[in-house]
Amino acid sequence: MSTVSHTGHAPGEHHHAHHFDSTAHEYDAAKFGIWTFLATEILMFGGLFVGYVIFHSKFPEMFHAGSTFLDWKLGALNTIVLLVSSLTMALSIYYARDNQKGKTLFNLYVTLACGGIFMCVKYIEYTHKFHMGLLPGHLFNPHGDHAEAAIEAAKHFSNLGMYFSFYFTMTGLHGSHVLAGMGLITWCIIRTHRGEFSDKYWTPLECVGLFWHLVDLIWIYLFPLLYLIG
Amino acid sequence: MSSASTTSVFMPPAVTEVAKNVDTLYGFLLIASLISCILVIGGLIYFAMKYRRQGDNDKVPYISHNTALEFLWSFIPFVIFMVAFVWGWVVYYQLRTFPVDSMEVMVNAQKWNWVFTYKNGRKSPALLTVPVNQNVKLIMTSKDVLHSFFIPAFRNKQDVVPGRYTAVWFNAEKLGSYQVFCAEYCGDNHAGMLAKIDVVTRAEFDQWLSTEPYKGLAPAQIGQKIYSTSCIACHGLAPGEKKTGPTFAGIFGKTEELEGGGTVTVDENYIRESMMLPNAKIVKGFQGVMPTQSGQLDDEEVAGVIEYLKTLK
Amino acid sequence: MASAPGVNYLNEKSGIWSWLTTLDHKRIGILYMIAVMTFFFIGGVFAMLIRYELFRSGSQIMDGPMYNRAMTFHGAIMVFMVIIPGIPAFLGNFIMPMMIGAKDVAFPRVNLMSWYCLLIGAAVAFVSLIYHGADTGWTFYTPYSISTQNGTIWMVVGAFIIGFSSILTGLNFIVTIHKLRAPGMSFWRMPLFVWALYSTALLQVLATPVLAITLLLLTMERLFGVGIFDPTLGGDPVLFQHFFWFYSHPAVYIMILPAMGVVSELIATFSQKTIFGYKAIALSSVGIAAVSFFVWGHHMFVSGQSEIAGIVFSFITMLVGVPTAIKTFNWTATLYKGSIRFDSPLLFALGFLFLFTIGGVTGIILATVGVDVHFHDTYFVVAHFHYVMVGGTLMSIMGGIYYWWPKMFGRMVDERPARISFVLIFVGFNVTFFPQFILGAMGMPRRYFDYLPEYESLNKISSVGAWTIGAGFLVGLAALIHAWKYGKISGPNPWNSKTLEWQTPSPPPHENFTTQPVVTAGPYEYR
Amino acid sequence: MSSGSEHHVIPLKVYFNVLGALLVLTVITVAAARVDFGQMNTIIALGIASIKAFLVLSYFMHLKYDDKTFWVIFGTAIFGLLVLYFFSELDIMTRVLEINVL
Ligand code: HEA
Ligand code: HEA
Ligand code: HEC
Ligand code: CUA
Ligand SMILES: [Cu+2]
Repeated sequence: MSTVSHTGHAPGEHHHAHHFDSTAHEYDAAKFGIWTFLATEILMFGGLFVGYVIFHSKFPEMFHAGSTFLDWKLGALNTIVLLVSSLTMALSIYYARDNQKGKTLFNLYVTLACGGIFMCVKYIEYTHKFHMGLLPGHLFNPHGDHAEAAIEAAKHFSNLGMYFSFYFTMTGLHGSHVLAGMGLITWCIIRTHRGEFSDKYWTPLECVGLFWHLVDLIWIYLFPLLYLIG
Repeated sequence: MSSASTTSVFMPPAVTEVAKNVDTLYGFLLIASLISCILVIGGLIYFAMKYRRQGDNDKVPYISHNTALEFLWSFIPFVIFMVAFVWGWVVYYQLRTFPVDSMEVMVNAQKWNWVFTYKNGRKSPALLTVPVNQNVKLIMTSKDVLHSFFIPAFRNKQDVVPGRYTAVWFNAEKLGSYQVFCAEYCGDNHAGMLAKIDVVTRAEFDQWLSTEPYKGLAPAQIGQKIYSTSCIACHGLAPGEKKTGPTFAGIFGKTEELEGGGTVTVDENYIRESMMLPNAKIVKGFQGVMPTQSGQLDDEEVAGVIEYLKTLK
Repeated sequence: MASAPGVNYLNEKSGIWSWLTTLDHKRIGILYMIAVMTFFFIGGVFAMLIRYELFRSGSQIMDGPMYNRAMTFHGAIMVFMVIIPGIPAFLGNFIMPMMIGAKDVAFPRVNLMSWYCLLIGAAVAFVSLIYHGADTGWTFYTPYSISTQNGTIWMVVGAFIIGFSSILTGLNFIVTIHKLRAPGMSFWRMPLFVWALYSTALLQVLATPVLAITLLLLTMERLFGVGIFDPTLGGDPVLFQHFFWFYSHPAVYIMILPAMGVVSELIATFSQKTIFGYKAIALSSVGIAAVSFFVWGHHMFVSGQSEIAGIVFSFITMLVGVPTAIKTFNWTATLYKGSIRFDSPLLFALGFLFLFTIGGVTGIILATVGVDVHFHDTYFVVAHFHYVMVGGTLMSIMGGIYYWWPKMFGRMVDERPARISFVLIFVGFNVTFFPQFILGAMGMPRRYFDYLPEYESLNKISSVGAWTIGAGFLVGLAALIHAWKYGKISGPNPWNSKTLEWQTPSPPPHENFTTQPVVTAGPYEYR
Repeated sequence: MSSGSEHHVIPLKVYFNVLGALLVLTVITVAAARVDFGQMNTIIALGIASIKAFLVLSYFMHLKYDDKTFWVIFGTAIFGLLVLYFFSELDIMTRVLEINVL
């Protein structure tokens, strides 16, 4: 395989970078890279999970009390939304590899929309908490009409704010990843419109897909930890 | 191995039994290190000299590896490391196992001074007086940030953590005055957060413990004493002197501009508030880093400080 | 595909813009060199200020707050901006793809992006100077870093961004080494520098994300008071130290492993002899990397960590010494019956061995928990880590620069100034830092801008030494600049080395090799 | 060095089945949280989450059909976290003098 001879490219065919032997070689490297990147993401989020577990074991009742102020229905809704979006993301790659541009686009748009719904629900949850003063750490200051329960709980658990610290940092970091993912999907949509993906070349789609699934994967853990068991 | 009372390794004189054990272990480590260094560095210099290039056509042997040798020079260091580890463990165990019959003293650390409180309520800033040959246990906590209680002569050190208690113990065998450092970085005057441990005879100690620290002192003199241990790090006495905090020169009665607008006239209440709730009002041009004195100073002492500040014109 | 003769990566395109947008790993390597050297000189100036202040007991030119800022900037610059990117991102970037016979790294754009991350991160860190500077020490311990009201947050965010630079470099290298080796270049035929970079990359990828989240939490802590590390809210300041050292201990091996790789190359080339125990050295790099994840608690023996944890960490730390011992002895054995040529790169390699061994054995002294209780946070620790970081890593960077300079610019460095520079640095270094071991044993704590008079004489010696080092580096810099313009033309392989990067013209063409190399033998086949 | 491997195509049906399974598991985990199993609550919730994660990894991220190295990469990251957790908790659980101010 020592010499590399690529003369001319069929229209629409991807031109791989000069330091790779072939498009397949480039695809392999890209996947290796993206998986390594996912590992770093896991470790980064993982730091928060480790902190969560440590303090959960230190103050179990406090965490439980905190979790009662989250609406598990909204959490479950978001879980479903993300799971569906994961499916459509996978489908878009399936269709891209089947050279069905229309279906690819449809699935990508659905994925993007799911991301949008997820962020809207998060927005509703966040503003609700802001209104009640359910803020992280030092800012924690429950007040207002609907916050009696929170005020009551805060009397029992002087550091209830810590629960919301975890809630906001974990969901906040996750939310920023959803936003980043939505940006990447938009980029994929543009490139699909341009007809750049085919059964010969779909590397960016594959990588963005993996990233999106990881974001889903993290939510799969966040949901029970924050909303259900607390 | 080296003898127990090694002052030759540049350590300060060892004053406790454990300190001597630390020194012995250190002596062992030094010798092991020295031998390894001589082997590596000596070998290196010897080979480098002996086999320097003669010409471009030097013949070199092709030695890829030698399993027996490689095993040896992994295994021997391993054994030394294990000896060091176990020995270190034993010494650490001695350093951290608290005798039950200890005399307990509370230690409060804050930027940038140490306050020692005895069981009878006697408080002593920056000076810990203990009887010789007595087990002493210090139970320590911090008001603000991390500090670390370090007595080189006892070879002992422990961080002082806000929000919880940590402890050290010692049994000093020699009379004398020993230096205490703060060894965990704690800000501007970390280097000045010093204290002394005076090891005295039992009789002297009993006498010291029972004397009223402020006996026969006027309030302003009490205040001065407190100033010179607790406040001097941040507050100067020269007019216009700017340390971490504002100067005390002419402080009483003057009008102070505050951070975020507004002014305040310095009176008794303001001084008291500045000491108990330092962040309630922040003087313009400074930051709210002053540690609270509540719990550190009692009413008599606060009154003394106020009187003392009045005397500073 | 091959470039015309005489056209190389330096002259194929010109203009500053062609450099700032380049995707060529060699050019990015040079960009890193410029950045790292600049940061090194800034960090060095802070070191000189520190040593000036410590020349006498009492306050000289700085008061406490000033000194603490100088000390923090010195530590943070040297660690985050100099020696972590130093070898991998600079020498590694330039040399590694050539060593494995590749045309570039796997992701050239990511490579360039990581350089920009370093610059942006550094810029953000320097912004802190406007906001009263950062004064936490490079370790950012809570709760001090939460309560001190100044530019700390900028420094933290800067370090966060630089962290991504390091992650991206590591990621790039892992994929490159896995996927882009030339035909015939099996893992067991890779030069040891590549092995070292591979182990380093693993650490960069696995440890740095935890630093990122730690610094992010610290930023949250400052902005919103989230309280996870804040005792007043039930948080745990000691947990911060766990998180921090989970990264920062592996980070010290990020600093030393590539340095060891460079030394392996230098020793083999300059004794014109095959390396002794190739597999042992290669695997011990990976071994050190793996074990380094389990030892971080040795920085916390007196932090309020539990006694049991301390003992466990002490035990595992001892194990790290074994693979390091293997390397040290193998290098020494390689010299045996060699044909040793005393050019300046070898001098630095021998300097490395000399100083690193001292640094390493004092590391073992610190790892012995009963003794560390006395030594923790004294100048003994300062001396230890300068022996490994300056005596180890920096010596090896210098050696690497002199060794590969002909490859980078096609010109030789003049031997005389290079040797003078080595002697000044080597002697100055020992004069500076050996007294600090003694100061530490006597009990002088670190991060003190002022000290008791009894420590004065040794501190004076130390300061004089520091200025000698400074002079040494100035001479070295002059020699390099001179060589860049006026050095003797070197030819492709001036040192008669066997590794692949020397089997192509100097400076190399854009594609690295005129024909795709095919590897048929190991890297050190000197016979 | 390119592997030139055939990239497996997962049939559409499998994708839909996986989504179905994931949704069912979501319902189960919510239902399980309504019932109080005491200590087991956390374990059940995390157990179900892990099954879901496994499904996503195996099928959506097609680890099942891909290079096994990716499992290694993924596993290493998880292992790193366990190390961080284990030693930090080891310290916190074995502190004797701990007296919390709260
Ligand atoms: C390049 C960076 C580097 C390297 C390689 C090392 C290597 C080692 N370090 Fe060091 N260390 C630092 C950088 C580094 N360190 C820094 C920056 C700090 C301070 C951070 C701060 O607080 O600011 C620090 C602090 C530090 C401490 C904490 C001290 C304290 O704060 O109380 C400890 C304690 O265990 C330690 C141990 C070790 C050990 C056991 C090794 C081992 O890897 C060394 C192994 C090598 C050898 C042992 C030599 C070769 C072997 C032989 C010749 C065989 C024979 C030897 C014997 C029989 C002894 N280091
Ligand atoms: C790679 C890392 C690295 C490097 C290379 C250095 C290099 C040097 N360091 Fe550094 N140091 C650290 C990493 C490093 N240090 C760290 C991590 C800390 C801990 C910080 C903390 O506690 O948070 C520290 C702390 C530290 C201290 C302790 C401060 C304290 O605890 O209070 C001291 C004191 O002597 C010191 C001195 C020096 C000296 C003299 C050099 C010299 O080797 C520097 C030589 C280089 C130059 C001089 C630059 C080149 C020449 C010029 C710019 C020309 C000008 C020359 C003259 C004016 C003579 N360092
Ligand atoms: C850590 C440093 C520090 C220490 C120690 C310290 N202070 Fe302060 N102090 C400050 C700072 C900074 C200010 C200004 C900001 C503010 O008003 O809180 C201040 C302000 C004050 C003021 C108001 C001054 C004015 O001009 O209005 C008084 C009174 C005062 N301190 C008294 C004391 C006393 C008494 C002690 C010792 C028992 C003491 N301080 C110890 C840092 C310190
Ligand atoms: Cu208190 Cu340093
Ligand atoms: Cu370490």
